[in-house]
Amino acid sequence: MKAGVVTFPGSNCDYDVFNVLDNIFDFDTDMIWHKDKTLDDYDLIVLPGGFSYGDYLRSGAIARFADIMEPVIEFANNGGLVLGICNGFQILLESNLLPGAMKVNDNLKFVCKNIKLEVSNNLTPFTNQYNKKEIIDMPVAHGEGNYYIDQNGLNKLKKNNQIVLRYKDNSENPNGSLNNIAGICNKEGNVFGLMPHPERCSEEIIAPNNNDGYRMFTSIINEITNRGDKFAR
Amino acid sequence: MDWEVKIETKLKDGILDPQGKAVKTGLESLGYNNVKSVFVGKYMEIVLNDIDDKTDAQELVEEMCEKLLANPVIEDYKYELMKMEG
Amino acid sequence: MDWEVKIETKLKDGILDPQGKAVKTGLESLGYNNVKSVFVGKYMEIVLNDIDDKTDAQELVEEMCEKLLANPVIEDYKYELMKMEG
Amino acid sequence: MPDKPWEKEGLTENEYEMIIKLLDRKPTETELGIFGVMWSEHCSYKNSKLVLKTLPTTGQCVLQGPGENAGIIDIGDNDAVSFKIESHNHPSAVEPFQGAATGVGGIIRDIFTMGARPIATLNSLRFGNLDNDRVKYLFKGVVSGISSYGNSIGIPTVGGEIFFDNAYEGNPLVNVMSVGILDHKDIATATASGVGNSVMVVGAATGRDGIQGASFASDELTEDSDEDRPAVQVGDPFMEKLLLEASLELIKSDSIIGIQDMGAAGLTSSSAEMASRGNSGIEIDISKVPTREENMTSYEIMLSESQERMLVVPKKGKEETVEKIFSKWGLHAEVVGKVTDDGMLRILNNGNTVAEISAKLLADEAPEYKREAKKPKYVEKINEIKASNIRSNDFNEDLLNLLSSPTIASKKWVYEQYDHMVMTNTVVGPGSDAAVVRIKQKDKALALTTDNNGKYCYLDPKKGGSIAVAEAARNIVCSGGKPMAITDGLNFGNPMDPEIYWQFENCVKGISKACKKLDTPVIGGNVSFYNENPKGAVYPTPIIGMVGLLDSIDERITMDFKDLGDHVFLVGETKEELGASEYLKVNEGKVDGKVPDIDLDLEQRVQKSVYTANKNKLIKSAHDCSEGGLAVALAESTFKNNIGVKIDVESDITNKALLFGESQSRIVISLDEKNVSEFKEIAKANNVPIKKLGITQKNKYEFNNLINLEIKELKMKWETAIEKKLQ
Ligand SMILES: Nc1ncnc2c1ncn2[C@@H]1O[C@H](COP(=O)(O)OP(=O)(O)O)[C@@H](O)[C@H]1O
Ligand SMILES: [Mg+2]
Repeated sequence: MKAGVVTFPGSNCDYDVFNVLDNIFDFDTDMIWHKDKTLDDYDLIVLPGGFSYGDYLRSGAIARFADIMEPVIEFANNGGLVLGICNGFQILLESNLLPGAMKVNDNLKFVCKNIKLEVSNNLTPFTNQYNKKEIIDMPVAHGEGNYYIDQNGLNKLKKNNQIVLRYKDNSENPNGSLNNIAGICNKEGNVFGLMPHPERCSEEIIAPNNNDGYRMFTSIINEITNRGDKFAR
Repeated sequence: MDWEVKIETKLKDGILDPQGKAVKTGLESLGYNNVKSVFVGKYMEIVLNDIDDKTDAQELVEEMCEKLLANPVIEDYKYELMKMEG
Repeated sequence: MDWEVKIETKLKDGILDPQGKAVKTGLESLGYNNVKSVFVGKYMEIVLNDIDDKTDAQELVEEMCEKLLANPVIEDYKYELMKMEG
Repeated sequence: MPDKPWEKEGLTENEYEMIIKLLDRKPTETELGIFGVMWSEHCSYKNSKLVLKTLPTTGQCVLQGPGENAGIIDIGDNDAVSFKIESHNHPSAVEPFQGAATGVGGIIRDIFTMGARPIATLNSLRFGNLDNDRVKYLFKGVVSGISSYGNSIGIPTVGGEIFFDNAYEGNPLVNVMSVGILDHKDIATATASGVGNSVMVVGAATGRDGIQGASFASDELTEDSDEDRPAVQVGDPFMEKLLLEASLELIKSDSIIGIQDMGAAGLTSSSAEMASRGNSGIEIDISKVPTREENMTSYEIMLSESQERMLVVPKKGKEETVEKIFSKWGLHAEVVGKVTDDGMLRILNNGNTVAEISAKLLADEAPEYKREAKKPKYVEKINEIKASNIRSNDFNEDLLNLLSSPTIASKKWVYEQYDHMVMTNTVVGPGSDAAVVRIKQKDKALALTTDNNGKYCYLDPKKGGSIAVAEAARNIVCSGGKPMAITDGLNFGNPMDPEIYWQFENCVKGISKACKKLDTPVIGGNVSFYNENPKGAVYPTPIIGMVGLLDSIDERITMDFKDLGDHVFLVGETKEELGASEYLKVNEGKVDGKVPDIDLDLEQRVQKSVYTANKNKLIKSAHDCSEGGLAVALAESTFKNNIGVKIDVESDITNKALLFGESQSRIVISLDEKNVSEFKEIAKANNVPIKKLGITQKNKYEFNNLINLEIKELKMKWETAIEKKLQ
């Protein structure tokens, strides 16, 4: 299986994801430079965490215009699997691959800690190895994770079952996001963005007794296997 | 001709503004009790080179705001355009 | 009487403005090549309750800016004060 | 020129004459400015060099000692570790957010200019009393400055320490330690050689930032320090992230001779230092330096402290490689001059010479002063502190108060704002004795810590210096590591004050003594003088940053009790020592008394036995006793896993000293019953006193009949104390 991790200027979790895909799982993984104008055949594209372009204007606002984003958007529109983690999620929002927008955290503070999430939709390519409503643990590390969408946008998300991950409850919500939203997918389910960092809880050594990140990647592998050739790029 | 543009962006009405909230509490804790509301947004000053026509300049600014400077999903923007001397 | 205050803060001249720099690069990468300079600061809208006298309001605003709204060490601020109707 | 031209540049009349003699003419204004910063304390160490020379800087693990941007140690298999600590106290006092942020940026640059990839930072902070509003403002500002820069550049902040004491009011201490790893073959140095080779400025454009920042850092803070506005610099972590990647790519490309970051005194010191190290000269035409602002003077360009810049000397013909790599990352790389053979730092402006000074003169031949040292009066006035001098109604209450005093309380509020997980190497993060970071694809790991107790150093600088080193090493051992080497951040008041200089000399003596005994050489560090405010000097605060090595990541160990029914032992000895204790400060508001004794032989044996016991997989937890003594150490071990403890121990000292005294060389361990005898043998073999304290149990913290509390309650107080103070 072939995965690509995009490096934008200021990405800083790119090698963390690479490490998991390439060393923990046996994805044949490339680092993709933001200036590339084309994409090879990939089974998975990851937009990693970090501070693309310093996130000085709005997180993800400038990265969204990087050369690589055109082929990524095309890849997504053709059904390719796109995973946006943290800053990657913000980039997916800015580039309208996912609906809504990110505001600065409620308490204006950057927050880095483990939090509890509820798997609200376990039928996506990214969550099929969890149980519905299962409570899982994942680290967050962000200053702008306060998800917002207007009322009828929210209704659509609910109707189409696009809310994939929620913070377990208000007390676990680290940023004040609407409806405790932590991760959403597009209508088709092939584009997924989340604030928590699955790559930070996929190895026993740095996340003892926590395979909740690991299972996000096995979900993806499972999906890719099932797709087989059905999925024409 | 050169133009100076002043742009203000701000969250749309009805969208909770965490920064505004924090500033308001901050002011209250300093004993300023007649603060009714606070909104915090961004302020930008941009200088544009050689554009002859004002409407061209306006179009350009609006395009830049829609595309990059403001996030239409949650932000409104206002701008002011001034011809620069010399 | 109620007052509406609009405040703009901006880094003092000569102080590095990474935000402005990033936005400028962003605009250039979008092909806007006649952007000469970009500065990014904060924009605030504040409503003040029952202050009868304009100079009182002004003093209050300046005090708030010095103390909290702007960082006098590195930022300058400008403000506009408008009486609000009924 | 004004009639006393030297004053504006912070030089003395003697130094001015010396310059005239050495130049054998009067310096131009620009030249004098250059001498002003290069001979400032911050750049020249003129008041500290002679004392620093007494520090032990060699050892078989040392690949690079003091003198470069950062030191380097060998950790086997051609792997090496580079680390250094640096202070940013004065900038942080004026503008806490940017001051702290640029402090982080500066020390990270020192590490990657050595060719190392930074993998962790730690920060050691000192503030006044948290009840004071200005202190709250400084505290919040510094923490968010560190978090903003460190998080953005993507290097985890894995540890550090924070003390609160009135002595630091108005003059906080912000010391940041950065640690990087590299391959022996990638070690870079900051030398300029090869006549005719180009000299390039890379990274950010030059503005008027922090002109005279160096001399600013060598001045006391006065009420009108708020006027030092131009000295405030704004950091750009995004730019530095690009600079970091580009520089490491460049160094690996094997196309450079030398690289040096531009810190204090920017272009001037970096070019003078590089030339001097390479026994060459450098000629720079400042009209070629990319600037951010219009019509800057040569003086300004030479002395600007704009952040995120480097000076590079490429190998012959490799200029394009440099440009290519840097433009890939969207960064400047301009040839601004060349290496010469005349040993001169020659500065041209559009071809006209504006300054011409021997590089050695600037970099190495600054005057070195041995200042007068005098034992302070207060030292004579230190009282003996007996248990009866400390009021106490109830030991439960005492423990709760200690745990909620900001210095001891949990620093969660702080480190949850730091990304301590990015890079996915953090195996043991903030809140432990030492952080443990893995090295991917290798079995070994690093243990990292910073330590200092300013109260000890104030009351007894020599002991305090030794204890700081001993405690750092103890923390490394309590995490499963072998202490390797240190970097020292020396923070003191005005060295012209004989009593301050006495503190300085004695702290360094104490550090040297402990480093020799524990075989942890000093591979680099920093000196920050003039840490004073109108109320006086800060406590002498030599912060020790130590790196330890774990042969295998599986040898890591934490402070937390692991299982019910485990045996809890104290390694080391508790004496009737309540002087200088946090207990005394919390209950009596006093900083007084005899500092606990430190027997470095015993210290070494205690550490050896715990290290060995852990190697033999005998122990489940280890935690050193420091501020707050045994009672606090035990409490801290119960929190993470909610495992309580029942202590039943006899002793012939007072209960107060037993619970809260701060006797040194003590480590609390827990282990399974079946390992007790083997552990005892190890202790015996090392001739180390040990004492069984009790057994771990559910939920409750019981200490003889003195303390009986729910750990829930203890933990709540401990975890929320700082947040409460800030509301
Ligand atoms: N307290 C100290 N102990 C050992 N070495 C020191 C100490 N202070 C400074 N040094 C060494 O002196 C050299 C210059 O330090 P410094 O001026 O802080 O570097 P920078 O240019 O990064 O500020 C460095 O090699 C540093 O390690
Ligand atoms: Mg340096």
